[in-house]
Amino acid sequence: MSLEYTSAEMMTVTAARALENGTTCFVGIGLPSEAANLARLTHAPDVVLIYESGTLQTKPDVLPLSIGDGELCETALTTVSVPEMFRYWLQGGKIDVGFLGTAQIDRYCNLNTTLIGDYTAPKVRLPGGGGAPEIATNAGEVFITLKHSRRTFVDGVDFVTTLGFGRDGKGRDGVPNIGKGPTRVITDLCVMKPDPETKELVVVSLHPGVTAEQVQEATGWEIRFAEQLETTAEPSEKELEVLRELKARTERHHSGE
Amino acid sequence: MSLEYTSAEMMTVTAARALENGTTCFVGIGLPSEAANLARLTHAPDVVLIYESGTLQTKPDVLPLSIGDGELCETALTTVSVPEMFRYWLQGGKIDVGFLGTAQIDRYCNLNTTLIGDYTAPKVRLPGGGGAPEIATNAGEVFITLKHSRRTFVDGVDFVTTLGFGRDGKGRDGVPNIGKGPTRVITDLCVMKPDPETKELVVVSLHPGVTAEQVQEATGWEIRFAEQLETTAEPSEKELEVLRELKARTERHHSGE
Amino acid sequence: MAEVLSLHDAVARYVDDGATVAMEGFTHLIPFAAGHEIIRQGKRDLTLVRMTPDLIYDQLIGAGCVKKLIFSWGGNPGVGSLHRLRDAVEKGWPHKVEILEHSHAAMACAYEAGAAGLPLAVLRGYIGSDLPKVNDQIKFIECPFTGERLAAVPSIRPDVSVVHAQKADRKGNVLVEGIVGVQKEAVLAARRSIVTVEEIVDDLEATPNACVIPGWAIDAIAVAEKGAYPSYAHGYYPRHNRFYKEWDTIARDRDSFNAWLEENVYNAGGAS
Amino acid sequence: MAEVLSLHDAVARYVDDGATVAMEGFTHLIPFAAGHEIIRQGKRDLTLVRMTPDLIYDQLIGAGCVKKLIFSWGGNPGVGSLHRLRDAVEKGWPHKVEILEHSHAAMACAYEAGAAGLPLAVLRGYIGSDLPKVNDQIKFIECPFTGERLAAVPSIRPDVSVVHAQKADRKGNVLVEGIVGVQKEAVLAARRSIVTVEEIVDDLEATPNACVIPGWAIDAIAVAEKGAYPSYAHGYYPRHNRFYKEWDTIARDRDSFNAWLEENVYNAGGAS
Repeated sequence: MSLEYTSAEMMTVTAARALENGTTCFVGIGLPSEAANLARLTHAPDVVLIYESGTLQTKPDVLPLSIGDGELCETALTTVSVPEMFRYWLQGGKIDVGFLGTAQIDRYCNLNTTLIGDYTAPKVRLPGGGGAPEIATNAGEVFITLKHSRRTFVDGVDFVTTLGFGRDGKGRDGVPNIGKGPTRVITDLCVMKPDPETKELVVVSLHPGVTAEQVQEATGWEIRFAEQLETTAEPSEKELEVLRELKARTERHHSGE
Repeated sequence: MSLEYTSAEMMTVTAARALENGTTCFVGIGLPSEAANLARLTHAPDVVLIYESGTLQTKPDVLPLSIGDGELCETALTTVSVPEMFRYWLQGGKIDVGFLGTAQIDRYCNLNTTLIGDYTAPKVRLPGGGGAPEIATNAGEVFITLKHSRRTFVDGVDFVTTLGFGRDGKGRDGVPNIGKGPTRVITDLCVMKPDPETKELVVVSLHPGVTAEQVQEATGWEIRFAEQLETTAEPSEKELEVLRELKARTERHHSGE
Repeated sequence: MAEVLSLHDAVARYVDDGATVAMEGFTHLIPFAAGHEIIRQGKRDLTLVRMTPDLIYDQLIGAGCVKKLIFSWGGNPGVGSLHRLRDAVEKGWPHKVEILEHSHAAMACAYEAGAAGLPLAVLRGYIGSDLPKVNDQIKFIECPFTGERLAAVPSIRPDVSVVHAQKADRKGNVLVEGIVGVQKEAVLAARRSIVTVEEIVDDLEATPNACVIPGWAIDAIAVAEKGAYPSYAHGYYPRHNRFYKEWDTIARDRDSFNAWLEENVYNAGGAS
Repeated sequence: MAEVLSLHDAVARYVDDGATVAMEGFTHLIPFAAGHEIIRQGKRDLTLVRMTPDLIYDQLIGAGCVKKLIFSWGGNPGVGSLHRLRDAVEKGWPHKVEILEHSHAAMACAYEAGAAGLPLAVLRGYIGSDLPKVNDQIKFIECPFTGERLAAVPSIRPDVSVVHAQKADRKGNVLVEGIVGVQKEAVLAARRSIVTVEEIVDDLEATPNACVIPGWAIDAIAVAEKGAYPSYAHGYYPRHNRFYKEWDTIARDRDSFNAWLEENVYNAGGAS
């Protein structure tokens, strides 16, 4: 039996599965938020979702449009100030997983959300770092999820907003009190993990129906593939149902006043 | 008409009068707390009393025995954490007057609440600094109240727990972001102020019936007197009545469970 | 001691041309009414500070009030770019805006340090990021106990901070509830502060540890009903998410932005 | 994730001989029941951390549990001295206790820094005080932006923190209300934590910004009814001020202290 699903759904479901039950997760807005809430509504009911707006252990019924929608506060265990969030909860070492999106990523998982082009005369000005620079270094580990394309997977980011493993893969070596960094990248085509030694991203799993050529085509550098290349498990009926309901609820909610 | 009152009452009333209405006052426990609350219940209804336990703008009906009695929280505008109290409210420059007691004081208003004797082998171990070291430097100015005796007014404190003007009177010179320091000392005998130049304490006012000789007798160094030596105004009937009622209420309250 | 003023008078008295102004509210309680009043009064050369510039700063930038922006995330949350900010940074319209860019952690700590009266904030931050290369206010210090290298940024001490809150009592004490962001820190860190509120009440009905800012720590209180709209006020009205999406179209084009501004700000009178 | 244990088991599991232990509660919610359990279990060589040692540490010191005390104000509030502390410091009974002394501001900042995962706290403190002469952990740094000299102290990172709170829910989330002191910071700064509570309830009924410590940030919850007595629990029972005064007499004399300890701690069973 094969279900019908989109590559975006495949990505979200795969990202959601990465989150274990009971984990404390500092959630970025957008794709990470969608995946983290899907996890909470399926296999990980006790995952603790934390948003940088100060909402601790929140259980939104619809996906927030902003990082500080009222929904997040109303369903949270408690809401703390933003300085406290970054100081006690993130820097204080209480976060297992930071879940991030990005505009650009390179082979060493460095993230750029600052700009395309030159800093003083940008071609495209992006929103900036937000919480990411410290989420990436203070969380125990980091998951990244984004759509796969040559625009996003680039051979050297224009700007290192957020450290993956540095331009040479050694950016975390010898740095005290720093998290493990990115441990997996989930796209609409595949799952990648950093090589344990070099920290260069390696494709470890292709989504059903995706070929290695497609991944290479969508990647701005010559990407490596694991010797034991797996096929990502398909979304289950339950996962798709919950995800679609979540997105439908969200759509209805945000198109109202 | 002359009222009957004790020298302790004279001290408290005089200390209370020093506090202007609308002032924000960081209150030490004991004599300062008694004086500050008397001020609030008489001429200064809008004085803002702040205790280091985190209680902001509190209006206790009875005097607290400790710095964190329930009474303080129940009558406060709000109660913040102790780190916030010291960081935002005291160090943040929101306090006009720090009101302190002490075990020892010297001619330059340096305070000792640490010990009598030598630090490594103390004759008497006192409670220590508590909030005083930073109250004295971060508040706009400092009032000090204590009983006058050769045991308390000493020629050189055994330990500078809390800066007045340093051992040479120049301890605040050139220090950035520091308050004016002690501006008056109120005892059961007199009122003293630091000389504007040398910062040495000068008796500016004797309480009714007290002689200069008595003050000298109770002071461990050759104390200076102002040329225009005044006589402190007597307590009013109202002040005595309010003070006595406050102390009676307090006594009844604390002797219960 | 907080004085109750009209929003017009509060802005006229405390927001000077050339001032450093922090208007805070972390996606919640964003002081839009006050921002519009600043636009109406034609304030110029402001240095604006805000973690998440949001639509309010997009409007101030597009209206030509802003010389410099200090921020850590400048987007339309969940929607996309702030087109007026981008137009100013990329194309210099209506004029060039200088930017100084931080991370959220650093700005949150810098507000906290400002409220705490310190000149600097210390954090474990900016490791491996290029941001210190383009922001010369980010420095590093060595911990005297462990030798660890930590980031240091100057504390934020605005000339004036403007925040919105649910309610004030008649003595000017203010209750902020829900996502409290960095509002309290912004007020305490500033030389002057304006708090707009939904209403003035007899009793705040605050719990013992509620986020209450005492009236004596605030300069001006101004009533601005729906003053955070299209952002929201917990307990009063929800976020107008649809407007946030519509803003993308309005702000994308200079003419449609100007038309919107004309109709919704300049000709909207405002609290007087 | 918080596990609900008996007080006996919580102390037995998490408080080791030789550990650095912070028992906090700023005059309110002082964890007396847990302190007595530590005495009953005969823990030794503890380094105790607490801003205001109070009667609880007087008892632990007199009972011989303590090697070192880190504190900022060691008295019986409003009454006088802590006689057991003085006897240990001045006369070495039951044995010498080493002391390390701070100001309140420094300790409060050091807990805050501990909770924030930093190795140091920076404050405008200790100016002109002799305390830095007798405490070699107080250092001074120069602000890289202003050149101002500021005090630095190591953050507090206890092996275990023990605090008392009003209530926990069945997932181990804890509500602290009233004078919240440095309890939350103490818990978050520690490697392990024990929270004793008056009761376990179905719903904390906490307001949006209440001081709630999530269960996953706590190791053990133990029910200890009247666990803060003779200190108090806001909303449950008042401070027993008379006992604080009586303690002055009890603790002044070694024999009367021992007799009190025998009757009220060793033979009092305790929660099992």
